[in-house]
Amino acid sequence: MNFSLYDFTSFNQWIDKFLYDHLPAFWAIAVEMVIIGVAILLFYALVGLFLVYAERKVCAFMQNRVGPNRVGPYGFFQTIADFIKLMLKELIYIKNADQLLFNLAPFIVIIASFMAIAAIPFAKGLHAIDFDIGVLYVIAVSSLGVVGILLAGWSSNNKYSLIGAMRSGAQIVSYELSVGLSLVTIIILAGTMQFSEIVEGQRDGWFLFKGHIPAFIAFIVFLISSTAETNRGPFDLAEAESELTAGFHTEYSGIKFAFFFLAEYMNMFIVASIAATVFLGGWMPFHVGSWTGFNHIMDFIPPFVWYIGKTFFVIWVMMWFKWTFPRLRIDQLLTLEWKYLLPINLVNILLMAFIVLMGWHF
Amino acid sequence: MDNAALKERILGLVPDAEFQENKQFLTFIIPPAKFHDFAIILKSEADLAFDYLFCLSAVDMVKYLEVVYHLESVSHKHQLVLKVRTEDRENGAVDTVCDIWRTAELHEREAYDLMGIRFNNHPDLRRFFLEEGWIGHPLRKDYVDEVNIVEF
Amino acid sequence: MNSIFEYFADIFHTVKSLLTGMKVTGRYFFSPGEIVTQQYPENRKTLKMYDRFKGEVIMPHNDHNEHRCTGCGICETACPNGTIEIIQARIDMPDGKKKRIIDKHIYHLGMCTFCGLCIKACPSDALAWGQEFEHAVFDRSKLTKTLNQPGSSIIKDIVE
Amino acid sequence: MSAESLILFFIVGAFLVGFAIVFAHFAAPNSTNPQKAEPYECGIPTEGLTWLQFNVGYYLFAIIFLVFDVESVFIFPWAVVMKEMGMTAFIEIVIFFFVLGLGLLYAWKKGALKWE
Amino acid sequence: MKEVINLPVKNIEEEEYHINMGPQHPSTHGVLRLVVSLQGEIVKSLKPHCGYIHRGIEKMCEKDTYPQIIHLTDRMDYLSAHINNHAVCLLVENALEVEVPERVKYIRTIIDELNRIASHQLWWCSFGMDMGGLTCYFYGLRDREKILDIFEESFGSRLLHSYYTPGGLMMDIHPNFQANVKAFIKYFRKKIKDYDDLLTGNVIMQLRTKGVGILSREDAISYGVTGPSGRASGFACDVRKHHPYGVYDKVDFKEIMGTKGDTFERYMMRMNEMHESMKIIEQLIDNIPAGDYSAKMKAVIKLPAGEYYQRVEASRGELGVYCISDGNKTPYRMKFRSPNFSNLSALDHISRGVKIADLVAIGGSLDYVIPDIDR
Repeated sequence: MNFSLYDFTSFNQWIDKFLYDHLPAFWAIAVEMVIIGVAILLFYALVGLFLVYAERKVCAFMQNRVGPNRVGPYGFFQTIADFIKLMLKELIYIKNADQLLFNLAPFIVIIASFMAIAAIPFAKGLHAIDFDIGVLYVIAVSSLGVVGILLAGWSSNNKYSLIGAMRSGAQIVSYELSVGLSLVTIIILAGTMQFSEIVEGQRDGWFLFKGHIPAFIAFIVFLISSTAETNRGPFDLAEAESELTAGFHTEYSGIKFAFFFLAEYMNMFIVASIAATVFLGGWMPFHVGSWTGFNHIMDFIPPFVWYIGKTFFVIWVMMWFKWTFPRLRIDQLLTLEWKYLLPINLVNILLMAFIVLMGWHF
Repeated sequence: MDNAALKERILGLVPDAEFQENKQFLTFIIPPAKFHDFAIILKSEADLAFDYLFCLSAVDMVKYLEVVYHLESVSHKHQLVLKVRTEDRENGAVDTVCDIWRTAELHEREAYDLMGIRFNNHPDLRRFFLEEGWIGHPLRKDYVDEVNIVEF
Repeated sequence: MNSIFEYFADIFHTVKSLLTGMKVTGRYFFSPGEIVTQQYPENRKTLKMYDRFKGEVIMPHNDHNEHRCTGCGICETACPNGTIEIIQARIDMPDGKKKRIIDKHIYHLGMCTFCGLCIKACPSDALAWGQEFEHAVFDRSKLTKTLNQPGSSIIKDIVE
Repeated sequence: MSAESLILFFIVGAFLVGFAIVFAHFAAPNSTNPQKAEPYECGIPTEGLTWLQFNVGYYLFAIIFLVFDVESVFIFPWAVVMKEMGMTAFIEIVIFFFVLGLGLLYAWKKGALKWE
Repeated sequence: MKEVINLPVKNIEEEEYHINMGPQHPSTHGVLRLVVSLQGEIVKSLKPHCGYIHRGIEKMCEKDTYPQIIHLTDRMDYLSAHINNHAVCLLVENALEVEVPERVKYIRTIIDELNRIASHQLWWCSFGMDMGGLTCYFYGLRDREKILDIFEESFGSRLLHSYYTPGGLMMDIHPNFQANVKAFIKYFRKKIKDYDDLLTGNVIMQLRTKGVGILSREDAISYGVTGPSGRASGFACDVRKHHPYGVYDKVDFKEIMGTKGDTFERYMMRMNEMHESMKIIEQLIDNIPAGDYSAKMKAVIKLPAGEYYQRVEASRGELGVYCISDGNKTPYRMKFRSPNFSNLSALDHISRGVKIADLVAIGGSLDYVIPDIDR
């Protein structure tokens, strides 16, 4: 098998070498940083805008509508128009709000999502930082975003927001655990927490298939609990528009509101990326055992496309959840976690450990 | 119990109830002082069992204000209309029945709000539709509001 | 033991009911033929209202700019909201008598509740429902319309 | 890139938010209206204090969460080496989970997993 | 930093946390204001504040003639406009002892039932939305459009029809009416399965509604909670069965009854009523007798002096019209006993001790329409 065609490692090294050859060391690092910064920023903005558009279209089709179709072809520039509108909207300062925390909250949610993106491998050699504790790092950082929501709800001096913040507190104490434990199941199988090695370990088959039933259960648990982590779908209790008008971001206006919105979509992208990377083989193409011809064709599709395809598939499933199910109640949210997901997870880990022990996995 | 028997029964309970001719319902005018005790009997007696108050209306008959109670028994299916009159337009009061039929609570608040009939012992007698401090009671015949009521 | 069985039965039923729901939305997602949205301003040309559609009250005029309104004012009394105002004029008939005819039939669209009592009440069938429904204007005074066209007259065969 | 460059992501994120807010601050219209600064409560002025002690029903969950979150710190390193250590690791985790599961079962039976 | 940081320390039990739900709130379906006292997430009590869209319909009726009153009743419970019209028409007809043609009775019954289905469809979609499932809203509205199209073709309007007049109808039904109604029933029988799959069978929805907001039979009668909400508690209050009007005495239909009186039961009542309404329409649609579409009425309708009361089954419960006439062409006093008004009075009772999310679900299951309360 030959991945060199789409390997970014050599490209990276070439840029690195080029900069160090022509510039003093400090400036080389600086330029490199700027390049990466701009690239990340662009990527972030593009993904955010596209996801908002995608969600509108997906929910429209599920609801027998056409969705946005006025700005640009098929309404493609609708989110850009909305973004410009939100940029030009007045920022309202709320009386008696805790101004420091009120303004800090959008920073936290956005920064948390940026930090999480840093560890995600988009293609071979195309990741910013390849931690050896990648999985743990992403879990840690992505749960920071909820702190932003908690702060936003608390600082607004609004009763709806406060209840929303309380609910997001309940969510923190529940679903973080399940996200971690369901990933542990795969870590047992992979024997590493480094994302690049996890992907590499799926060269001969995705972990979803390699790990039999426990991997599949872990995938389902991960999907459910990460949907809850991102405050989406049936778990959008902190927002709960029919109960709390807009929950934690009731008082946010203009661009500050937009950042909460953006962060929600980016968090969705991040958890979908993790699901794609850990369970669905990341940027690895889809291979079927001995079908050499088929596998060759699959190899010609660039890894980045594979990665994006898998990620968007997971995102689509999460959107599907959101636009199908009614919202849970707060006590049911906790019951689901503590009485169902957590025990299942624990048993699942044992099962996976047993399978690994016996060598029954592929 | 058919209407004739019911009439006898009620006149037996409240002899000074005034019978009023009406094609549709058996109608009585009850003196306000005896009304509350009578209402309790109406609900509690097994052969009467008027447990469903399906309408409570306040009427301004200019000379007096009137509260009309439409009652039905869910088990016996018989219906009854009671009327209670208060001559005093400003301070006239009728005993509340919201301790007997819970639905009366909001209906009485509405009657107080729009017709100005007070109800004794009502737990929360405030205006219901109009804001606090509204002057007058709009459903009365002598109510004038040159701003909001437009005559064509 | 029984409760453990129930526990797993619960999980099974949950998953089943959730999948049933997802089947519905999933099916619609993949069947764009079921989309019911109408593209409103674009379909103006093909958009046809039903014959009986109550858009506004109009007074039909024939080719000779003649209508059927005698100015009797029954519609004015029939209207519950004071939507219609009739302004009458007196003209001298050839035989020397004075006759009242309609000068202006004023219709306040902004007050109309489309109950249709004026049309039902009209003894000479002078009023009818119009099909126009795009009534939005920036100035409220534009909603006050005069239904009889300028210079119009009554059709000869209408007798009071 | 090394882990230190995480600071770059931090800066880029902060820059994005900061820049946009500053931009909006200058580009957006600004009208002062005391009504606008009121907290939103369906159009009615809010009654009483907003920040007061709040009876949340999940403090017991929070305690159990703490327990499990600390335990999961032990599980992660175990998971990494599980494949290499084999049987020893498996027996260890069975015992570990047994204790953990007993704790959960105890909380469950005690009714700690109920809201209120 | 600020004084607000120094939180006043009080006993938590004493702490009253008031929150306004409404008038500008997504779940009150209109401009109803509920002042909710909370303890954490739990509702301790609530007080309804009404009157945001009070228009004084009862006062306006006192200066309107009887045919003119019809257009005001449209605007009370706008979702069952035809049924409200029906109440006033029946009141006038019974007072004058006018015999209405059979054709009119059939048409009125069919249209009432269609209106009931349309109303329940809108209830279903807004209930789904209250539960957080936004997709329900679009499915419900999509199917409701079909009924509104039928209405529009026959009477020219989609929501506020003023189609009934004392003595008959404004105009005859459209020639396509019967075919369209039959097509709709065929279509809707298929689509209502989606409703069940999407929401009724959904485990989240069932967990959230079963055993929540229980209203006992005694309380339902005492509070005067009628319609599907009352029948869910076992209160047999279907006016169509107990005091038949129209041709309800000639058709075969069940009075849907529940026993538990919780939110889920109230939900199921309406779902089953839609099936029952379709059954009624199917029995009648092919048998509409030929004849006049209106009885001969005098140009000016004057009721003989006296008191009249008329009850009909609106889609949310029993609608009563109480009219005192002094022999003039306008009523002396007109009182509407609107179903939502009584249903609202039970809200405080049944929502004590539930959570905020349940309150929204209970409100959705009681299905209040605010203009009907405010009148």
